[in-house]
Amino acid sequence: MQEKITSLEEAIAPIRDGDVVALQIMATYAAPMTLVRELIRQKKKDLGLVVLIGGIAVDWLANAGVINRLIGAAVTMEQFGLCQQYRKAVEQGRIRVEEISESVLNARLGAGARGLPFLTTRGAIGTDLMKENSDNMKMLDDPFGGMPVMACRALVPDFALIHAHRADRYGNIQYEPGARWPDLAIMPKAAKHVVVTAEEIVDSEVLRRHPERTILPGFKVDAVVEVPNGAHPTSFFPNYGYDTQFHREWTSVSRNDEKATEFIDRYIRSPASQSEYLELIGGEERLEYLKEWEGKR
Amino acid sequence: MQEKITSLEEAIAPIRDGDVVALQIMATYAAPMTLVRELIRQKKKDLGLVVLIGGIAVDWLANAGVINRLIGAAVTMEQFGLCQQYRKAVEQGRIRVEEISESVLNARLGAGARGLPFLTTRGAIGTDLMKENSDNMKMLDDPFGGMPVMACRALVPDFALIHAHRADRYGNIQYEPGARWPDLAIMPKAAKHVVVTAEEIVDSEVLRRHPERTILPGFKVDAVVEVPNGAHPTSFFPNYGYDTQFHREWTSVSRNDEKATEFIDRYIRSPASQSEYLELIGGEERLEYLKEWEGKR
Amino acid sequence: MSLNWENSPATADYSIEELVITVLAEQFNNGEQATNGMGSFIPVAAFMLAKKTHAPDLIWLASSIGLECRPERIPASTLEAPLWRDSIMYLEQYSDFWDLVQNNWINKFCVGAGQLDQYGNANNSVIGGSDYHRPKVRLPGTAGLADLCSLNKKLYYWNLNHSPRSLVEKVDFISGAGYLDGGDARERLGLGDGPQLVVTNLAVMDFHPDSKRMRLKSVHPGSTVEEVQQATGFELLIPEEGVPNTRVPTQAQISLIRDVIDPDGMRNK
Amino acid sequence: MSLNWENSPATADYSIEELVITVLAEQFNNGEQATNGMGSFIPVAAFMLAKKTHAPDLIWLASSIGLECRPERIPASTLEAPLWRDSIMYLEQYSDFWDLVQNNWINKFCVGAGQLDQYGNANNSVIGGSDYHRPKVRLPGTAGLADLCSLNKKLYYWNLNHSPRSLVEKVDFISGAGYLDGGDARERLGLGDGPQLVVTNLAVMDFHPDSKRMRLKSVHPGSTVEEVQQATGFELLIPEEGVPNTRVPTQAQISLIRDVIDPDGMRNK
Repeated sequence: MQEKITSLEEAIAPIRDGDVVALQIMATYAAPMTLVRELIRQKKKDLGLVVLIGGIAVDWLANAGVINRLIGAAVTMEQFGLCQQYRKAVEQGRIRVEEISESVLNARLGAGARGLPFLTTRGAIGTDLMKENSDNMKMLDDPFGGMPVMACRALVPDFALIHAHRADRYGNIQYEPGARWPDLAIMPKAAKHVVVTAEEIVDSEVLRRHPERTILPGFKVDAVVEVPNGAHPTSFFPNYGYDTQFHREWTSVSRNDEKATEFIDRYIRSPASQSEYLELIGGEERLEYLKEWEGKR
Repeated sequence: MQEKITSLEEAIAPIRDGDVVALQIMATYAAPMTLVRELIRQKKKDLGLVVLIGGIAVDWLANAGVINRLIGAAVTMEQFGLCQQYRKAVEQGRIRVEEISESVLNARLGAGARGLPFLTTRGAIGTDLMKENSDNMKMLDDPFGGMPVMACRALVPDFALIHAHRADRYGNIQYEPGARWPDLAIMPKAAKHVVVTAEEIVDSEVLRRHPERTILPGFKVDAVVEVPNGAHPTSFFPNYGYDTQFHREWTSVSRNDEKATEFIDRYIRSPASQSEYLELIGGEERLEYLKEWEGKR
Repeated sequence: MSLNWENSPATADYSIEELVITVLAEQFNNGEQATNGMGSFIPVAAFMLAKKTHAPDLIWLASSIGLECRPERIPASTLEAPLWRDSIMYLEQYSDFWDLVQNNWINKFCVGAGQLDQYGNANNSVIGGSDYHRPKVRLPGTAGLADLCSLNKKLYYWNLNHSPRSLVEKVDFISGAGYLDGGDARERLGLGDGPQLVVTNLAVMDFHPDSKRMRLKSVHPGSTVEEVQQATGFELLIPEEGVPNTRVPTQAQISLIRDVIDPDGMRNK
Repeated sequence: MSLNWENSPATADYSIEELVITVLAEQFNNGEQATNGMGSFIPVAAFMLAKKTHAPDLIWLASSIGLECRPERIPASTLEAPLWRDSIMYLEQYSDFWDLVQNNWINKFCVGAGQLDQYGNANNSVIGGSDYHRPKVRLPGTAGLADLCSLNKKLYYWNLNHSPRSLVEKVDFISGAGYLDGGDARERLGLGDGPQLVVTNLAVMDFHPDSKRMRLKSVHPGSTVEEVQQATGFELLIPEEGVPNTRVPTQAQISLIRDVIDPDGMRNK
């Protein structure tokens, strides 16, 4: 079998400026944050970012000038508030937003995943989203005489970036039972290339114990990197919760461009590795604390 | 919460002659066979049957005159051969077949489940299935200028019949990890009413231990009946395998109308209950044997 | 749970958030299926309160994931696993959730909006600016609001900042379809149900059955019809028969909210 | 597994089923993803043989469910759990499988058909009779064949009953699209790839690259070109340069089939 294990540098290197990159993330939930930092470290630019509900990652990418367009349903850090760097970039015209609703994004990525030119929804009908996205959303009559539907054009990202609980060296990817948001289910299937970080690389025999937990077959995955705590500061259940303190540290500076850039220099550009990053954010003690998330059973 | 537990008789009684009934079944795999027998016992007639891959159940329903049309992708008992009673009924014009392929059936039921007038596929294009089903399969241009697709009209069965590993009394339904064929995933969501047999009724707390194994919420289910071995003679992994001997007993008579009817009198019309049926097919000894299916781990 | 909520007396000791929660809670009943979005501490509190009082058999789907969950209390996020603790089912999102939602098996949605207009159209996208791509304020975005608004849901809005800026004559951008231009405009697009109620820090509004214009239903104790009208960016319909005061919470409701449902005070965040 | 299959000598001790299995096995290679349908003991044996000899890195999806499964031997059914034992992934059918198939991540399919015609169109639906609804013979039905035939797959057919009734000029019903009327008919509908090979008890056929008519590729030892033509319901293309004999199995292949892969002889059922 083809080996898929590589380094962070090599996993992200093939992404070219201008590419469309789909990112697993739901506000403060389960994002491949180490890959996001690597995008910044490698000074990618002019990327189009696809998110369902983008969080802190979008703010960082906006500050660092990595993205110039966003296709998604929302960008917010939920209880930590709006993404101010992103918001400012949009208001200043540095990021162009193609806002679509969740069912439209699901239909667009679903069509991309299935090799169909479009899929349909009855969501978002009557909204102004349709006017602003007429290239990708069109009303279509039912050939059987029923209600018209909205056709949503297939979206095929160049890359999807994913974080998972475990993988084997051939790129088979497993995810623990729990909430599975559509970004996880559909983005990697729609994308041409898939880059995965996993909390641990295990022997394939471990995966075979729970084949129903495997969410992507190795042949659909380009690169796998073992990155413990690779979703920090977002949550990654059941392993760890989101980092409240770290989110607050960001929001305390995120309205100020200079301070925001200092933050990114400190936490993203300076550490030479994931372990240096983890030391910076508080090391073993902090990581242990995050394992004891609220309501853990 | 509304209680959904009832008897076999009451669960099946609401099905009216002429209704469209979707049946979970894949050749010899996981069918709600006790419900199938109850359809025969209650002398339902003129039902339209929806199956992905129908097996012995279709043969029985054909012999008993319960169904007069079938919407499905195939009918076969795989290594036990063709369903001869069904085949004869079709050849004699007693059952009308609307044959569609798997991706078309998935699209039709998927549209029914989602409340959309149609869904699309690129499967089956160029086949004669399209000619024979032009009411439900139409080529549709891509409004974005890509390849045309086939629109498949929504199918909303009146009832779906399902067998599951466990349920609570409120109709929440669980299924163990393993193969999940599309009949299970999509038929009950598309149907107006859902009747479920379960190997066991458990306290809701048991379901809460593995919420990812719940496949249907109680509010989508009309009736639940506890029926241990309710899939016999089909397989129901990991609980038990299919009954080879019993399938062979059927195929040894199924080309002969009279003998086939005798078989159905003996095994379906005579036993007054599931436990009488289980005694007839060999009782505890036989059931224990079936638990030790080939390749069990 | 054993509080005698049914005969509990009204209390004057409540916050505006608590009043809004009790008004919303009354909208959700046994035998219904309702869900909330993210950043939804108020709706989550309302669902939890409803289940602990008049509607123990309300089916609450937490944040589109966790069916009949039982969080010990409202956690610090409404889009994270602690909320859907002890669920009886996780709805797989891509098919399970969107199937059940589109086919209207889940039929009530409680949500907030940056702007609402006189026909209940909602805006969570952009405010002001020269055009859509150069807005004055970029809001979070529609998320699932655009979908749920068009998918025949009964919609319950809350707004803790009743002002001419949040309740406007016409939203800058329709991210969620209300009654559009009013009358039968929504119906003509084949969209069922729609906005039912708007509960703010000052008042409760519903919509006129024919014109679909927003109508004052009750004013909270301490507010007047005139104050509410002044704080609203368009002319509210005022029923001729007069506008009653909003029913205030009972002692039992307040105790449940403060001691059981939300001891950490997430409703005030 | 440790058999020296690469240098194993040919053997005359083989059955027709075993020959068909070895010919099919050669079609599947490292780095490819292939699947089978139900009632598919011959394809399953071919995949298992390929993986144990020249193609250990062939990715075999058993019956559209079990990825990289490791059954100890061929079980009594190819549509039941014993086949997909030890899988590394169960493909959820409604989305995972059909997504990966439609988007051509799974690109080879080995299957049988009741009838095949000169352009590789397949019939598993109805034979003869007055019309489609009163057939002389009702076959099982298309199952997933209609889909996989139209979804840009490379198709490998087997047929253990080479006769004018199973290899016909024109199928009574197209349940799986081959090259339709030949030439560019398939391409014009936007359908990629298509039938590659037909392996029967008498011979191996492929398709002419331009006309798409079925062409004799090799005849099995003991058969002649004339016999094959007589057993075929239409005129086969015969290459001018002559038709070689089909390569016979090696001792190592036969040992693997008989002793390891299929000791229960499911291939003969």
